Amino acid sequence: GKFGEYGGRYVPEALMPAIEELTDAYERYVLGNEDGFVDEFRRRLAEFGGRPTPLQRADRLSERYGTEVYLKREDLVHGGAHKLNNALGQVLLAKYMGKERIVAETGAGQHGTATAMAAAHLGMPCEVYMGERDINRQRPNVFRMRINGAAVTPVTTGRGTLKEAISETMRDWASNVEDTHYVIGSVVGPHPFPRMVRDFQAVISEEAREQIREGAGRLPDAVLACAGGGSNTMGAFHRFVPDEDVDLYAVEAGGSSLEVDERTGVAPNSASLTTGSEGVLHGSRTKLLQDGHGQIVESHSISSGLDYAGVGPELAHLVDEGRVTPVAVDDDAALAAFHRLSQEEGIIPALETAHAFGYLHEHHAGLGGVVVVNVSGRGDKDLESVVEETDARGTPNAPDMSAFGGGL
Amino acid sequence: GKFGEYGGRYVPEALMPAIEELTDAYERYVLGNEDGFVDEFRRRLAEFGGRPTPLQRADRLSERYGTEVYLKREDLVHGGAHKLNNALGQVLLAKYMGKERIVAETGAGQHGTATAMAAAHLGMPCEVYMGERDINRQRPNVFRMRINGAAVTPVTTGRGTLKEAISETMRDWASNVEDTHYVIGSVVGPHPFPRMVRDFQAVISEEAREQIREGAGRLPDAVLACAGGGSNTMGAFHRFVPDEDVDLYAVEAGGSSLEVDERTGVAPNSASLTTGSEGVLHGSRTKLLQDGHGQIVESHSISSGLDYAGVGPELAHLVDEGRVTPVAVDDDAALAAFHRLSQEEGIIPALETAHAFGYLHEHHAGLGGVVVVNVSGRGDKDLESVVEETDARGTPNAPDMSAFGGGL
Amino acid sequence: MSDLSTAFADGPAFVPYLAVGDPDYESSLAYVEALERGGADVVELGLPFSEPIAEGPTIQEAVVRSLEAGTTPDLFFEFVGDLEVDVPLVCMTYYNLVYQYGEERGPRPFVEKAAEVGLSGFVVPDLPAEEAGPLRAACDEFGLDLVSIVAPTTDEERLGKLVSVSSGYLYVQARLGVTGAQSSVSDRTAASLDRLSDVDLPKAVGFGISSGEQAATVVEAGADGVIVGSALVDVVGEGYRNDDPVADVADRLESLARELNAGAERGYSQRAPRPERTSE
Amino acid sequence: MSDLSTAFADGPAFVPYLAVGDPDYESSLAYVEALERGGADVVELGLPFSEPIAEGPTIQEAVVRSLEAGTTPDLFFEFVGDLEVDVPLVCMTYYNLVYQYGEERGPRPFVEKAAEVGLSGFVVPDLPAEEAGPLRAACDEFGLDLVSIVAPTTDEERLGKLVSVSSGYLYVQARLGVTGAQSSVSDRTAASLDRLSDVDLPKAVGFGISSGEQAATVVEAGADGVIVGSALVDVVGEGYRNDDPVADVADRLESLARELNAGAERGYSQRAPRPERTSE
Repeated sequence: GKFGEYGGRYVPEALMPAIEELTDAYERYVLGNEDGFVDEFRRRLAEFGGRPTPLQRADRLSERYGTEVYLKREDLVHGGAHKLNNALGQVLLAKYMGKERIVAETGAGQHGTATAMAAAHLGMPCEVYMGERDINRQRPNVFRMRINGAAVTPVTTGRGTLKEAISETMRDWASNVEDTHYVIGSVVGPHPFPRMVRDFQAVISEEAREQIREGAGRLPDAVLACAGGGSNTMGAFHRFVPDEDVDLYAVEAGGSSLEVDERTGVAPNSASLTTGSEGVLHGSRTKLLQDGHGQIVESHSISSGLDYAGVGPELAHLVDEGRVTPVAVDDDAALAAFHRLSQEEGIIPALETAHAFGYLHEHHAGLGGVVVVNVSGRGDKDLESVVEETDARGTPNAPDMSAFGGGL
Repeated sequence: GKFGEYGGRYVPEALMPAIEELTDAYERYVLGNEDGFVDEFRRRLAEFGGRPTPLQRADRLSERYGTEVYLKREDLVHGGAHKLNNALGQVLLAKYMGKERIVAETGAGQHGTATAMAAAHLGMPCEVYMGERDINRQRPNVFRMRINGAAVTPVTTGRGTLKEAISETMRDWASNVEDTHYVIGSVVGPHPFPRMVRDFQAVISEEAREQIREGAGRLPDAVLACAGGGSNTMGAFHRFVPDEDVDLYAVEAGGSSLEVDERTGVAPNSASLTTGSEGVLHGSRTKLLQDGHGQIVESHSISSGLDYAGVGPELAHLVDEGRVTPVAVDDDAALAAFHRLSQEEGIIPALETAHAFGYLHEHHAGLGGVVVVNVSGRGDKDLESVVEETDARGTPNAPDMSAFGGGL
Repeated sequence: MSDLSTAFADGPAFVPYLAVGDPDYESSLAYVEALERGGADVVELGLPFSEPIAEGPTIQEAVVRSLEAGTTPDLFFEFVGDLEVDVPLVCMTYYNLVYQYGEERGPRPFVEKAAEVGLSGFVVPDLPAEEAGPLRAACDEFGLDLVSIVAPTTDEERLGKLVSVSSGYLYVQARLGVTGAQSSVSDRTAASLDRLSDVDLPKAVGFGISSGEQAATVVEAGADGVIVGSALVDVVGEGYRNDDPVADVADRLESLARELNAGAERGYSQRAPRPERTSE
Repeated sequence: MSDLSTAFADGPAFVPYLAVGDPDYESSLAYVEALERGGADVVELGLPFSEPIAEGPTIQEAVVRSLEAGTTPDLFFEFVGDLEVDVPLVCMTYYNLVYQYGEERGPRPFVEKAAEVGLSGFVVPDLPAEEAGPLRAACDEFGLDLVSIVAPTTDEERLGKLVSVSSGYLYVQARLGVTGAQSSVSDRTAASLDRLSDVDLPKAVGFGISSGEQAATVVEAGADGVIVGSALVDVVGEGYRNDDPVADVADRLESLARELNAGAERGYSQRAPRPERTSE
């Protein structure tokens, strides 16, 4: 359960038996395809989830940047993001394990909606914990979860974002561990979660690697993916890791600045790979945003889904090994990239995803001739924030929204 | 350009040359694959649009109804509805024709967003006309169109819904016909639109027919699709029309009642196939909701996308021929079906689509052993209306949304 | 020669348009009669349809006013009977109203009734030549004219089709777009008229003419008549909004009609002798 | 025998918990000293961590109050030095704070400092046996105890692992879930204690004990001690919210401690002689 010195299982003893049970189930069903688990998972991912997703050449961006830009269209997965790959896998696994209830945390609400959808699809009761601040930022996703029949429980501790939601979900799990499975939403948490979530998400790079060889006739020079917890990142990277000539860029949320304010305990960014240090959070040893004492600081990003102080341990390890290059894109550049992709390619990306395109915009010259960008999700959930933030920042390439004022 | 006695080209002379030019282009590019148009269209539909969409067995509905229910997942098409099939085809055709500008009307906003996406994708300026009332009912779609770089022009005449938006777009087209293509959003309007839009949408039944033979081992006993203008309906039916043992059900919006109020000129429904009479509207002879004098009445539906007083002429013809069975589902039943599909299958359908499931719920016993329902679009755009209407009607199977009051 | 062609025989024809029943039946009677006093040679009477796709905002508003006042096809025919004017009258409406009228399907009952009340012809903006057969046949049966609209985009081939189903006069659309007053005459008008010089029907130009000067320009360029709608409907609309006495509005209509008519006459007198085409 | 084991030698141990620095440094000193007066045999001192995943709402709020008051690991150690109590003290915190302390990576500097200020051991709720190696080694080096938590879900195999890295006492979690006062004792407590009867370490039961009666029940069922956190933290929290004088709050703490301690003693005296297992 380790990636170099990262990973492990730093959780209360009460959860350890469940984690051992899960590890056993992971090894038997996911790795060993016992009872045809993997076959059923793949079939449901195709029929319910809409896989495979296309790899699309971005004609207008390719022309703009003078490089072949390909888009891996995870925004087309049912629910609007790559999150279903994992949520469906875990809910199905919980069913194979005989669990009777699902809990999940959510930040932007994408994992929560994916889990609620998967739970409805498979007939499992589901409760989702979501920070109160995120509930206000991503209200349509709250409605979607409720409409899918999930309970949504607001988390009021701390700043009310993803970090607090994870802690609260762990508490629920510790209380109900015998019949409940915790569907963690990213490649974080105690082993086997980082590895298992990666395996469920690896379908992204498995498809993309085949598709780019067919489309461009060769492997790409670079793969770009935004990184919060890192599930779309690891999903997009995993099958390319052995291809040493393929550069892998994990694009983090640079927020408003890469400096941490020690006094207030706030990092105005979510760039744990770029600026973080080693520590233990939410079950694993990884790179974190923490102060000098080891207290986790409040992260920040214009995008709720990247707004997290930790990151998957495998990514931390790949960064230390030099295999993955961590980079950061700030709020303004992400917002400009959001509008650019929307106007030039007709794809409204999630604000998370927009960070990857912000990096492409600023550094395309150094990325080589064939670049794959993972479009991790669609931006419908972000419309309200985007309209507000665009207005507040005077984003230069944004359309005039004033005629339709008054919010959504 | 006729379907029996329906169809034709009832438009101002100023538009006729453009319609003749379009007919020529339709015949050469779409029917004749000149310059590889069809190949490029299919490629873009796959890579940009996300086709093919799956045909998914609905496990829980199948169990509930004791019949094999299959879902054709057009909600997974880029943009969230089948609308892109047609919008992408027409914008690409406009490019092949050397047009420099796109106009479109929109009701629920799904066709407008699809057209805005296709226009951004292909680098064409785009203006969308939308009734003021619909703008208020479907605000997120307005933002999406603007974010994709389209101009959205409110139409304030009449009741401000789809009928008025079509009229206004025809006026724009009449003014700018030389460099502008009007991307009509359904199988309505003057020839060649009803036939051309059907051909672009026929990919739905083309795929579904193959998929059901593979999945169920045989053709279905029935295909259900909601019908407003009728584009998803014709798309879902077209390839099954020659299969005489396959029953085709066009499910219209029954609104609050099937009676027309002659005095106020209002039909509290949009069931033109079920209750309408022959007439001429928006360029073609078809079945209409009209009063005794031939004035078009205001239609009504809980779903903006079905809220139209006309219907495609080919559907009118197929109904007269007895090949298609028109049925109606009222607002309440559609809303209940919306919640049922969301909770039991993890798919939040468009309110339009929910009508088809409302019919399935009430009449599943008479539909045979294998039923295909076209999931024409996803319901993200409808969340706000659904929350309001659910509350106002006290829909019995709806989740409690009160904890998250205050709208989106 | 039909009533309508006759109206063009004696110098340029002034052809005003008003929507019947705008803003109410009685006022509308007074307004049409004022147009005749102002010099109308033909009057186009609009029968309002709920989806007027060829009309700009001015006439759309008139349609709404008229429909709200309760105008129906039967009231329209009654109106024609009640009118005390002595010029030919043309019904301008959309095809669905023509098609739906009466028990029998198709345009025949509508044309029969029109003939009975003394109408001279029809303009149906959403009925191109291709779909005009049944209406043309009914017009022939009852001796009425079917006026076709020629657009700037109409090519030679389409023109032939159009002329073959047309009678009375040709409605020459001065520019692309929908009805509505404009401050200047489109450059395309002269070109359109030139293209039509061989057609053996009077050419009345419409779409955008709002002043005597514009009327003069159009007639000078070769038009046999001018059609004016929105500029007159504007007078009705303003009077309605200001709640002006009907007589005052009628006076204003008469006076604007007089100016337009005079403009047309002036244009005719300024017309250069046409070069003989055969000399080239 | 370590300090901690000794505390269990002489009848049932009463082990209260408070978060250091809640609601401020000085008050907190007074409160811990009150617990000793109330009969504490060991005190668990919470060093607040920003992500207290094993704590219920009561202790979460205490953590927030303490962090807002500026509590740091260094202040925590200073606090231990300033405390005038004569019972063994255990540091309860999360692993990241242990891991980050000092220049050198890993738990050693934290343990060294803890030994220096006179702490007797640690409870680290997010450190299962599998990850406890480095901390266990440092504890051995500096002669401190590492107290492990045994959960209701802990099976025989895990129990073996746990016991192998534990010293001082076992923290027996009375029920699943997070910390927090409950009105009744979980049925699983007796079963848990029974499973542990062969383990050669004192068994202190925690999670949910809030009254003398509950303490009695638990001890009667075989516990060697009772751990009480949230019920005491509630007293601090209520005093803070009501802005009560520190001395009053300290008195209330002392009195509740006395009740809990008395309950434990009572339970001990009511304990039935254990049946010999071998007789079955």
